[in-house]
Amino acid sequence: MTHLALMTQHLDQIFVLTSHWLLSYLPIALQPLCSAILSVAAIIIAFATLFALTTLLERKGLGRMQNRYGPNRVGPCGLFQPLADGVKSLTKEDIVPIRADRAVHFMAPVLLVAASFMGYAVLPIGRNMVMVDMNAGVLFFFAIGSLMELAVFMAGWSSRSKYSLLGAMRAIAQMISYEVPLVLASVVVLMQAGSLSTVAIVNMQATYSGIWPHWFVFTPWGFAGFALFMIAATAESNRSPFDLPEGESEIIAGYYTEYSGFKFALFFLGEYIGMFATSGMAITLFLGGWSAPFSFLTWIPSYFWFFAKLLTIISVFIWIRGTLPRLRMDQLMNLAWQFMLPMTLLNLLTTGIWHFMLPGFLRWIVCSTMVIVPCILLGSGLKYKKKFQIRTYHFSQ
Amino acid sequence: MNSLQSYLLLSSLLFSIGLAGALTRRNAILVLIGIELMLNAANLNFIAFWRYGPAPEVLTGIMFTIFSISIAAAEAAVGLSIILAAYRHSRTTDLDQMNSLKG
Amino acid sequence: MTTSFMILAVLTVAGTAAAMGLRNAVHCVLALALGFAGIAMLYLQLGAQFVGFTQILVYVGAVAILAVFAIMMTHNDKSMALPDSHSAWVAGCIVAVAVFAVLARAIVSSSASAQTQPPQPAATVQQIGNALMHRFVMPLEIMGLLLTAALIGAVVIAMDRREEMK
Amino acid sequence: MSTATLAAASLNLEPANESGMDQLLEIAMGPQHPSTHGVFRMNVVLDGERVVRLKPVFGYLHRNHEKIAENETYLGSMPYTDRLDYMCPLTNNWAYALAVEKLAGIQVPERAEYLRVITGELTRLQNHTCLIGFLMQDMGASGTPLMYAFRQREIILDLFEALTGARMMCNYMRFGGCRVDLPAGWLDQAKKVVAGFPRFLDEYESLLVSNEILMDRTQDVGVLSKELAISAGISGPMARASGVDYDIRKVDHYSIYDRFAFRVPLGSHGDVYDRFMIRLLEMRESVNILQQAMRDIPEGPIVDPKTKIRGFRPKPGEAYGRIEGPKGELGFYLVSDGSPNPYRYRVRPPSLINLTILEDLCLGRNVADIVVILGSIDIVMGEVDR
Amino acid sequence: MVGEGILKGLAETARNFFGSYVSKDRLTTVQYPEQREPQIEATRDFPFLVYDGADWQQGMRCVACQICEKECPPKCIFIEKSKDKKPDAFGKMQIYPATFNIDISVCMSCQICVEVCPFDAIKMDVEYHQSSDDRFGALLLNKQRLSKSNEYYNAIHPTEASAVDAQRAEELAKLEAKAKAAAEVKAAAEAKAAADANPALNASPQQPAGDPQ
Repeated sequence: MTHLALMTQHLDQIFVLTSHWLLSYLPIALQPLCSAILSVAAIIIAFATLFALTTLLERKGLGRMQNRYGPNRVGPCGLFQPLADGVKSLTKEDIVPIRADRAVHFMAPVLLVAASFMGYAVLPIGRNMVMVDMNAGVLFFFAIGSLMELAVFMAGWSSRSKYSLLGAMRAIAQMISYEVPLVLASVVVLMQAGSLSTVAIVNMQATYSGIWPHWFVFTPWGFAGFALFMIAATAESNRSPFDLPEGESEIIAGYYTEYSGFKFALFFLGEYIGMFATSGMAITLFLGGWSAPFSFLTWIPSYFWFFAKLLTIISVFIWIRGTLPRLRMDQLMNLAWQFMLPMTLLNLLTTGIWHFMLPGFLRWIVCSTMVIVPCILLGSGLKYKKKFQIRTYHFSQ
Repeated sequence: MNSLQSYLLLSSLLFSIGLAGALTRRNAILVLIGIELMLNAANLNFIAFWRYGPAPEVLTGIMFTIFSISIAAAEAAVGLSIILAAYRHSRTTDLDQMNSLKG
Repeated sequence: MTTSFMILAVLTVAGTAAAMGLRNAVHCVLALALGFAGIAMLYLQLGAQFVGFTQILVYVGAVAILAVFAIMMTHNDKSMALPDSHSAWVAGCIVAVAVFAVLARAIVSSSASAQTQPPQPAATVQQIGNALMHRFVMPLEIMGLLLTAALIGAVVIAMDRREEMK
Repeated sequence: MSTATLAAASLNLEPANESGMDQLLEIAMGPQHPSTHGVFRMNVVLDGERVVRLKPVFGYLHRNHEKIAENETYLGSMPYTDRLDYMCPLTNNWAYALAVEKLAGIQVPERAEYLRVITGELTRLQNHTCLIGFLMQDMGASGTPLMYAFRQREIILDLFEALTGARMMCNYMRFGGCRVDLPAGWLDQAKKVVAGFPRFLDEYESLLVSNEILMDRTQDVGVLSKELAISAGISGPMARASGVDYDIRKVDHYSIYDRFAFRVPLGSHGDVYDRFMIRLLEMRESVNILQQAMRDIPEGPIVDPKTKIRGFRPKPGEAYGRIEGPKGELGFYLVSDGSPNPYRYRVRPPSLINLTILEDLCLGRNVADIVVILGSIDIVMGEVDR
Repeated sequence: MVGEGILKGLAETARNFFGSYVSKDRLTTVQYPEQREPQIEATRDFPFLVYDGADWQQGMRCVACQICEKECPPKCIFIEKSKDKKPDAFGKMQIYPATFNIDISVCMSCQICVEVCPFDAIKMDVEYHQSSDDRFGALLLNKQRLSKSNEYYNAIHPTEASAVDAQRAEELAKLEAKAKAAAEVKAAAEAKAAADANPALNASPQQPAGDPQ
């Protein structure tokens, strides 16, 4: 039994142990540097692979939703399709518009990818598997996220194309507007956890009463926070139905209209990596990070749970993308300022009340009411204000 | 190890650059940016003094910087909106051309 | 002076100097973002993690973007094609250099500034939070008020008058 | 001077310092643009994202259809009509055949009329499903509704292929009837398709109709008033969405539409949502007509034996034949001088006429609304440019 | 309730997603080169020339009447008449096309040529693999490439072809009967001539069934 426990523990820590083992061959002075390089390489490889898999998954999933097969020609079940896409984008001609600001045009995709990868520094992917346990980890994450806006602006502005500029303006307006609810939605967790460190937040959730974990999503404010966070995250990562910055039927491809070849692929990569990072943050904050959903499943390695949760969230993203039409700019802004912001603020209040009420049934009822009732009221209020409804039609004769 | 001196020198250099920008640029936005830069230089000073000061555990320098950053953000927002309002009136952000008090 | 400090210092100075010197206003703001990021990293080097990240969040994420927006909105042929020589250009530079000379002289001659780094003080987010909520609660509240006022003020000032009249 | 100021100057808009900080941006949406439904260009002048002026530019697909037809025998232009509105070839065939039959005074046998109604209504079904799919595509629904529409359309196109030999370029109608009779088993197959269609419509409706985003995007967008619709000569589902009770099937009593019980849905707002809903409801009515027609179809000849294929020369005169096409009133005007070629051949394309009010619908709206409004007009460039 | 419609839509796509693994109706894609849709009998794409028997030159039904050339709306058929004559399926001496070209890059598959042909000589093919990198050579089909046997025609359009065959057989039978009658008449005449010892001119066979128009 103890043998088995040891084995599962080793399996859980396999990457940590391997890294230690590798580093033990190096001189002490080089160890911190090599450790950092190793972690960065591991993260880049893991998430770049996930990116490749996700593009395939997305295309296949969308295909199935639309009654098609999706890519199934390159390799078994189309598994090598991302590889083929990569080769294609690498061999394509790199076109830079003649009036473009070449330096900025070149730097934009690089900055986007760099910024989107930097967020992973604070994401605990498994037990003891975090690059830097920063004291202000969550703040770091959001600070890095704001760099992406700059990259988007650089791309849109430097292309000297009207569509690019329109797309960049849309993107920045959208990202700034949704950063507010995104941060405010995550503040509730910080209030409850009393820490900005991602590791501390996950550790707090990785405890169990009975078989149930103490994930923050299983509280009224946590659930509301999670829902709001995910909506804001969808908007932050420019995913459908908030994909206005690259709404192809309106403004071609938005801020990366004038990109081609590998730079285009970099934008694609950066966007997906950013989406994974935001989803990873949602998992860390609300879904217990790497912790298992039931106490009897803790023997499964922690990183498995992290990626399982990540893939689940990605699938939901794909599902939503396959279903919903795009919002319009003013509707997007209205949603951010008239629904998301009041709801997040209210959620803050709810969390405070939850914190100061005694544990028990009453706390649940009060807090749930505080979240659900305003949500419904606000929703129907908006609906009423907009006056949209399902109409009935009459027939002549 | 770095000395306090090096940080202070850097900060004074940044302050001078900001000052030079604020004095020479004609675009109102860039002047505002120069002023922001001067504020940043001051912030760097605060942090450096906090770090090398006698009582870092009191966090006064950090607090000062945090408040100063918030004020700078507010300043930037109001300043830029004033520039926008002025631009709408006079169709320029060139400070040399905004020479009339007539509103 | 360590190499990392040198690198950061050069980065910051280069960024800010470019921000003040380049002709294209958008380039200026992009260079400025670089300078702000450099300053943020200097904060990190000094052990002020929270302030460093706040610096990035506020200056790179908000102020730079705001400035860029303002430039885009005021973008027209007149203001973009500013002549780079200015009547007071030389004078401004001379004043700035003079200020730097005075400051540098003061810093170098001061005995207080020569001290080397004491051991790393702890400035965790928790401590900052406690300080904000206890000792600095009054300034914090005032700051909140100020930010609200600035928000409303900015909206009111920037609002299009034509929209108002409708 | 920048393009924006040039545009402002050329359009004689309000002077720059009055328009505040907003600058005008002129963009050419199309001819290479993902959502212009073919090679169509809209020169849009934008104030921010608001449309200040919109100028449709077309003619990229012009191929001289009318002049070609005047140098072609009457039968020879029949395959060309397939290519007008390539989404619905059979109704084009029908309108042209109707015009020639009027010109030459040809009677159409009973069974052929039924065949025409069946194929025509099937065409309407596939046109409307696709249109709604395209509309959703323009709204950014990543193709899902479009794929469902195409899945359904494919079944109908298979029916067309089994009957006429081609999926899209059917060339099926002949003066005085139809070219071939139904192949064995076709009617059963068609009955099955039509019986399955309401289920598809239910699915489609549950995917779309009550979707809040869709309602928000389409309701009160691109409102076409009843007066404007009438004075601009708008026809088809677009006019009916604005509340104009005008369905040529009911007005002209052409063919055998009098024998079928069907209703004409009317909208009250005239916005994009109404246009979309009217088409959905029309499909249900078409299913009704189809079921009745397939039940009642008699045996008999399919073509008037008196009409000749070769050497067809109608007496001098003129005729205008029109039908209720899926997109609106589709009419052909023919003048004969007794020769084998028409002296004058003119098409009244619903797409073109419905397109004329594009600017009125788009002014003051967003870029995002333009594509939705254009999508809801339902144009096919083959017909607009001819 | 806000969000209801969105949830309904999500349920719909989920149903389609899982349905595509179960139901054939929901996954209608045909994996083209490996799978093919069954050939629909009425399908048509480009015209071809039918010949009877084994030799395409000998059995060519086309008599170069040029009706199709005249009636073709996009004018994609080019015919040159032959100088000499050859016997057709009914044994009658006919001219034949010395050149018969169809430019299928112009052809719009309207099948008007088929409708107007009085000799059932031109029919619609179903061969759609016509792509080529030679734009001018490969898409201009000459007489040889256009010629396909009657068996092929029977294979691709069985219903239509058997009707045509029946009609032709009927005509042939009629013709044979006529020829027989003529032969009898001729024999009688010859007998008479022999009796009269008078040389008779060789009577030409009757015009075959003729233009159906």
